Amino acid sequence: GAADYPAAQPLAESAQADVSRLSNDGDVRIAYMPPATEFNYYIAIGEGIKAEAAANGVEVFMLAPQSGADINGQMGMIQDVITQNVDAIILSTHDEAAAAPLVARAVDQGIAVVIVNSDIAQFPTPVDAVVGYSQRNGTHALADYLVERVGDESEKVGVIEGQPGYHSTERVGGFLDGIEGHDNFEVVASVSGGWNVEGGNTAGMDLLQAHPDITLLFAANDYMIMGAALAAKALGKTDVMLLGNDGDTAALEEIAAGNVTATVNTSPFIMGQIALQVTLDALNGAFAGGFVETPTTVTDKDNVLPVLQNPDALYPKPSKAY
Amino acid sequence: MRAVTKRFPGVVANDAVDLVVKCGEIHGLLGENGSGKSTVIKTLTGVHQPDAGQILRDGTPVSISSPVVARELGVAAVFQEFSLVPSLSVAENIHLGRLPVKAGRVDWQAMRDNARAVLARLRVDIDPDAIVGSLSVASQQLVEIAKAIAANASLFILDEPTAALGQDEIAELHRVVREIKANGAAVLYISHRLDEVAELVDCVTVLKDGKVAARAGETEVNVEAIVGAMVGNVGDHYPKVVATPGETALEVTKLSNGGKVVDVSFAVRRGEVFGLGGVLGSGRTDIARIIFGLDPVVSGEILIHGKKVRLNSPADAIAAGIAYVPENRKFDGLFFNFAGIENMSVAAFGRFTRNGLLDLTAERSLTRELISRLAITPAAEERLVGLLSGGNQQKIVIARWLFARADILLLDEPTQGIDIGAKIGAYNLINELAAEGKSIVLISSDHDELIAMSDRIGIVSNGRLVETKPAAMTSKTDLVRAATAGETRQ
Amino acid sequence: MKAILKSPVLAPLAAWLLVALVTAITTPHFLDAGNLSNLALQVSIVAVVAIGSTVVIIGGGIDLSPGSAIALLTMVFAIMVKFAGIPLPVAIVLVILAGAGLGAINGFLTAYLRIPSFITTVAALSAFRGVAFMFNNGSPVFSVDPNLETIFYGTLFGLPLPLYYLVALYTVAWFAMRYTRLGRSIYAIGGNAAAAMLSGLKVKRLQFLTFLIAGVAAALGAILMAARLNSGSPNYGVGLELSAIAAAVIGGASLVGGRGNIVNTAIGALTIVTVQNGLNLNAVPTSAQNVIIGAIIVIAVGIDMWRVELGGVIGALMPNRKNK
Amino acid sequence: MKAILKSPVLAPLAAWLLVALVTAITTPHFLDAGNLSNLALQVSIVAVVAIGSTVVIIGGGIDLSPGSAIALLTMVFAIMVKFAGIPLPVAIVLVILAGAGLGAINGFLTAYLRIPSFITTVAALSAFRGVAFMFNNGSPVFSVDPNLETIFYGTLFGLPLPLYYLVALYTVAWFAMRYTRLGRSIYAIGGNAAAAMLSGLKVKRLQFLTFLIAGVAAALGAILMAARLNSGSPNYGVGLELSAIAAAVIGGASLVGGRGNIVNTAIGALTIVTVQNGLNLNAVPTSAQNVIIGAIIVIAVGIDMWRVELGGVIGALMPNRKNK
Ligand SMILES: Nc1ncnc2c1ncn2[C@@H]1O[C@H](COP(=O)(O)OP(=O)(O)OP(=O)(O)O)[C@@H](O)[C@H]1O
Ligand SMILES: Nc1ncnc2c1ncn2[C@@H]1O[C@H](COP(=O)(O)OP(=O)(O)OP(=O)(O)O)[C@@H](O)[C@H]1O
Ligand SMILES: [Mg+2]
Ligand SMILES: [Mg+2]
Repeated sequence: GAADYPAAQPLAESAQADVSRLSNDGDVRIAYMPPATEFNYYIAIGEGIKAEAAANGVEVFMLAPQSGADINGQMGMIQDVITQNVDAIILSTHDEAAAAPLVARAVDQGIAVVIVNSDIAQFPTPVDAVVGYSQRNGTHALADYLVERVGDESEKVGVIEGQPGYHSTERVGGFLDGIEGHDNFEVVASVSGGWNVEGGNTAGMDLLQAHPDITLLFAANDYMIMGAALAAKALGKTDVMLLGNDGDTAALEEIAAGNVTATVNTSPFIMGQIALQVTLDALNGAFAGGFVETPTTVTDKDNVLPVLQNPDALYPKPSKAY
Repeated sequence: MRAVTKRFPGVVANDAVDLVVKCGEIHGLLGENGSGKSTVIKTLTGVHQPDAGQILRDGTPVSISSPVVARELGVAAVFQEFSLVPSLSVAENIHLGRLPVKAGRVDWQAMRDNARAVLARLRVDIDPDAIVGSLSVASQQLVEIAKAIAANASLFILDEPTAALGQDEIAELHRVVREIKANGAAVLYISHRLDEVAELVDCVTVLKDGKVAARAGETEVNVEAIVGAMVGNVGDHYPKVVATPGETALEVTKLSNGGKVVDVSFAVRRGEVFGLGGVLGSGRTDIARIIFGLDPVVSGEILIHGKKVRLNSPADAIAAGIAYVPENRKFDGLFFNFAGIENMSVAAFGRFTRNGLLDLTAERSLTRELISRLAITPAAEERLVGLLSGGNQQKIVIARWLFARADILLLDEPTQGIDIGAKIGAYNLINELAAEGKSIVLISSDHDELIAMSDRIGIVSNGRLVETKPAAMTSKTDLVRAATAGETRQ
Repeated sequence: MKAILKSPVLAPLAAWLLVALVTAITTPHFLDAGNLSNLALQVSIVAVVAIGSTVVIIGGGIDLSPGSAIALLTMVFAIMVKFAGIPLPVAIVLVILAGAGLGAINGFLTAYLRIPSFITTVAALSAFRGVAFMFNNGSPVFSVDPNLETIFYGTLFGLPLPLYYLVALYTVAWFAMRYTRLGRSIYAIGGNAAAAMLSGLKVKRLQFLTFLIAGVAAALGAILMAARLNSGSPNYGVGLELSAIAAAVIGGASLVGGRGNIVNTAIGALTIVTVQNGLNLNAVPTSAQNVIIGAIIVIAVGIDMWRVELGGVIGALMPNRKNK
Repeated sequence: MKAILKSPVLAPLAAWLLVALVTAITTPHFLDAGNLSNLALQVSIVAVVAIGSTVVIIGGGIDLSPGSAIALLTMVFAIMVKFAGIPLPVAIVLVILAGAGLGAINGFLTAYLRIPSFITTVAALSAFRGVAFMFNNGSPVFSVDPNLETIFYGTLFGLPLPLYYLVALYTVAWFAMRYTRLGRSIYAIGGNAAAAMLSGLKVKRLQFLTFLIAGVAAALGAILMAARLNSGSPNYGVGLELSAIAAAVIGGASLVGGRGNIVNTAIGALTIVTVQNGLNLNAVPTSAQNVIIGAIIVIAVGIDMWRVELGGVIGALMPNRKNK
């Protein structure tokens, strides 16, 4: 393939579909089906997929409900897409179990199914490939970075969770695992910010108000920490450390501007490129199945510039040249 | 108005109607229910646009494209359906659409003062700050009239202004209408109380089936002539038939509701029509409400066929064989989402339930009987009741209780707003019911009707039953005098 | 022509046929047998819930809570089956009872405490989902039971099972609204509550019952949802109440109360789902779908509003024998 | 006592004081100056939007679209300022006009095409957000303009700017509803549209205007939202319409129309936000918050419903001169 990706790790045997049943009929049409359009992250993955598809001359289209909560809507869309006999579905869902019967049907019909933005090696029904980063490892690395950076300084931590679910649990869990055993960290409160900027802003304001001694805020995604950053600034708390997860372009720019401290850059655009490449390789018989782990890096002011200086691997594009 | 025609889906409500109303004249517009009177009014006030014909004012054609234009042309109207906003105060309602503004602000004080002045002209005591929705129907009617008077119009239209009023209020209204006439304005007056009309108006135009049946001047202004023009010869207006009374069906003793009603006692026998008379607000409706289980009995007893009953809801009352025809059929009587059939059957599903299911065929044939017996328009079978005339609507509400086979009927202003023909129909119905051995409590503010149609009359004053007399020995003055006496005693 | 425009059943049907026709023309796979049973599956949940919404609307209320009730009930269902080991049939009965209980809360507040139903059910919209998040630490319960899926995805004589449920439930509901005292009484209280009370109907109890029925309908929807997704989640059913109300209203139910028709609600639901299906098959982005669906709701209701007048215009040209 | 219970202004105020008291007792930092201005900031957006909701409700309608309108308008605003380089003051004026335009769509469909406002605005709820997603490929626009933040976070004499906006807007709105013909006419059409029409009011135009006002209020809310988050996003404002309606209703506005009071709406909004703030300060999980807020809406409306009767009971004990 054109885009390089790390070697695949095997999936559990019951989770691996027989890739050899696939073939490339020369007129490839791929559906990209994220759980929602409301999360820009999935748009960024989609842009990566689109860019790579254009480079390879294949057709892709995106179909997703607006709201991530609309699982039922996504299932309807999967049904509708299966009806159309596409060649492959690049799928991300908030509810693997719900999708399982439909995924099984798609696989039966000879449609390649690649799960993207997931690290679940044990998908309930066989799929062709899983592409994504380890949620838990990402935020664990962020905690490691933090432990190293603050040394023995005592830190009061406020946590802004997403809506309860796999992503919030894994990310917060990875972070808490990482600071565990370091007694200078104390988690004073944990509230929900509902994954969005608005919720992050309110949560940040209330947290900093109720616990004026907080020195560090960790949010389970970049949007929430950006909202919290505005709250911190408004309250004059310029020395609170602010940590997120995702590597959203806007968050990277905030890091460059010094408004946010660090994030786990999971490079969604690149993840999308890899997902498409894996899909094509599978159709062409050049991919034998498995989990492809995509790279993550803890990004702060010191290493953010090179990322922003490579706008081709970002979506959305940075708002100015760096 | 010249050759004005107005059509509604399936109906020609006004068919080439000519009408001339002169300044300084009180012009009666009469006709049966559904003959198109209100439609004429609505055309003159810009609510409806005529399909054909012309409206002229002082000889020049005008186009009344909206109520705003009508108002600018000096037309003010009391509509048959209240045009009041229940959530606003009396003063604001009187000035609705013409709020006084001073220095860019609504002038609340001027509004109050002005409202007080207008109400004083009608000699009624209503607080301008009261919320209209909390007033009695009669008071609301007076506010509606005050609203039109306040507009100082040159054409003053009243569409059944007296339907909810008592004798005293009607007298005050007549006085004010004559004042208006004396000031040179034209008045167009609609009412189904023909005695009252005959007393007030200078000339009448009679409509029939949307057409002019008699022009102004063609009919003498007296009740007989008007009735003749409206419906032909009808004979006796109050065809009372005295039935042989049987044993006592309903008896109330020392009934009180903890409020207005105090120590009311009376008994009604089978086959008897017991009238409840009194001035507006004397509490007749309240007495009926207690008997129908709507308001609590605080002290006293209700006996049905000699047995003491506790009625905690209308359902209990209906089960005991009592029926109540409310004074406000629009809000308390009719289901506008139903056609006539469903409106008639709603209080007695048991009559057409077979094996636990509604038998719609039986429902249809049972109600069809009532439709022909009460001479209700056959359209009632299919049409939503909202599209039927007022008289037909009233008959449907009465028919509901015949359908339910109630044997004690509380009729609260049952002939309100229905035409003379329908009234006579209702009276015949009352006679028939009495003859069948049913007991009837008749509440009416039309004293002629009350005296003529009752066997005995109880006079209510301030919530007390002050006197009971045979109807034949009761005079109109008795009704009013007893009421006033009751007041002084308080 | 006039009859068609005025008939309560045919107008929504015509609207749906129009939508289906447009979809069939623009979409190659629309008339595939597979897609048609797909359509039946997709419509099933909203159509079942919409029975409850219609009953409440006819009774003069509104219910904004079924989406949240479904979230809560799928959680309860999934936990009962997966963690408490309760057998599927028993769990189904218990979920229906739980749904009736949720409906009873709305009904009690609305009918007996006289709080407007918009308020009680908005509060319930918030509260039921809140409670759903309290179970299982807010996490969805996945892979409940393999037999569960059969309830939704199973077929009988080649047709999807949900189609049978729909036919059965709609027949019962249509029959009940037309041929029972309860149904007729619900029309009456929605048309004029004061008059209904004066006609001896137990208005409060009837209004309470409409919400109870809506709760049961939501529970049936929850069972289908849990079966479809083989899971329970506090995130399920977001916005479902609006689709269900839209189905009722497209079918001619009036939010003023007293008017509405169960069968038309099914057609209303089908219209919404057909549009979505057509747009999905054409890969129209959700953003545009939202705009189109908004427009269709408005047009469908508009047609219903203007129908009488259109009929009137035509009626004026062709005098009708019936009206004398 | 009776007077307090019967007074339309004092009941919501008492309810709020009760809520604030409970919060102050349970929460150490509630009465901090910092938290009080925090409260002012938090209430500002919903309170501004609620002015529009109240006007629409008084006029007999309902507006479910402001949350989506805000999403769309923050996008429009952010794109104008950041990408089109339109100066901030000009952009603000344009956003207000755009808001009026969105309101005009709702108003046109409701007033002139006579589609029930619940339907038009549910459709708009779906459509406006759909359109919002069409801009900038559905991606939020961040870091719009550093000056933008000042609009929201700036202070004057030590008090947050939004407090001044609120006082100014509420004063104007209160005055307009009480002392202008427009305001009184809106009460009239909401109380009885037919009567208003017969009294020469231009009912359609007035109803149209209520939605236009709501659109402008949504635009002002969008400006505050964009300033608060220095960004525009198609995801903003989800559920805001329900909070705004709840604020109006807690403040005594009746969904039947014709009743409501602008000042009480502010108190209603404050009550909701105070509860949320208190719960957040006590780190109560969102799930429980949803339940509590649901309960508070029901109780607040309940108090308003029962107020008259409570007053009546007390009145029966203490006979009042006015009742003769
Ligand atoms: N808005 C309307 N739509 C359809 N038909 C109507 C409408 N208004 C009136 N009609 C019909 O027009 C005819 C005349 O009605 P109108 O109200 O003018 O009668 P009316 O003489 O005022 O009767 P009443 O004495 O009962 O008040 C009736 O058949 C009525 O059903
Ligand atoms: N729907 C109602 N609910 C509660 N009370 C009512 C209702 N309708 C009437 N009332 C009560 O009835 C009384 C009004 O009686 P009303 O003035 O009607 O006496 P009346 O002698 O029957 O006079 P009318 O000639 O108007 O029938 C008031 O005290 C009012 O409180
Ligand atoms: Mg009339
Ligand atoms: Mg009375």
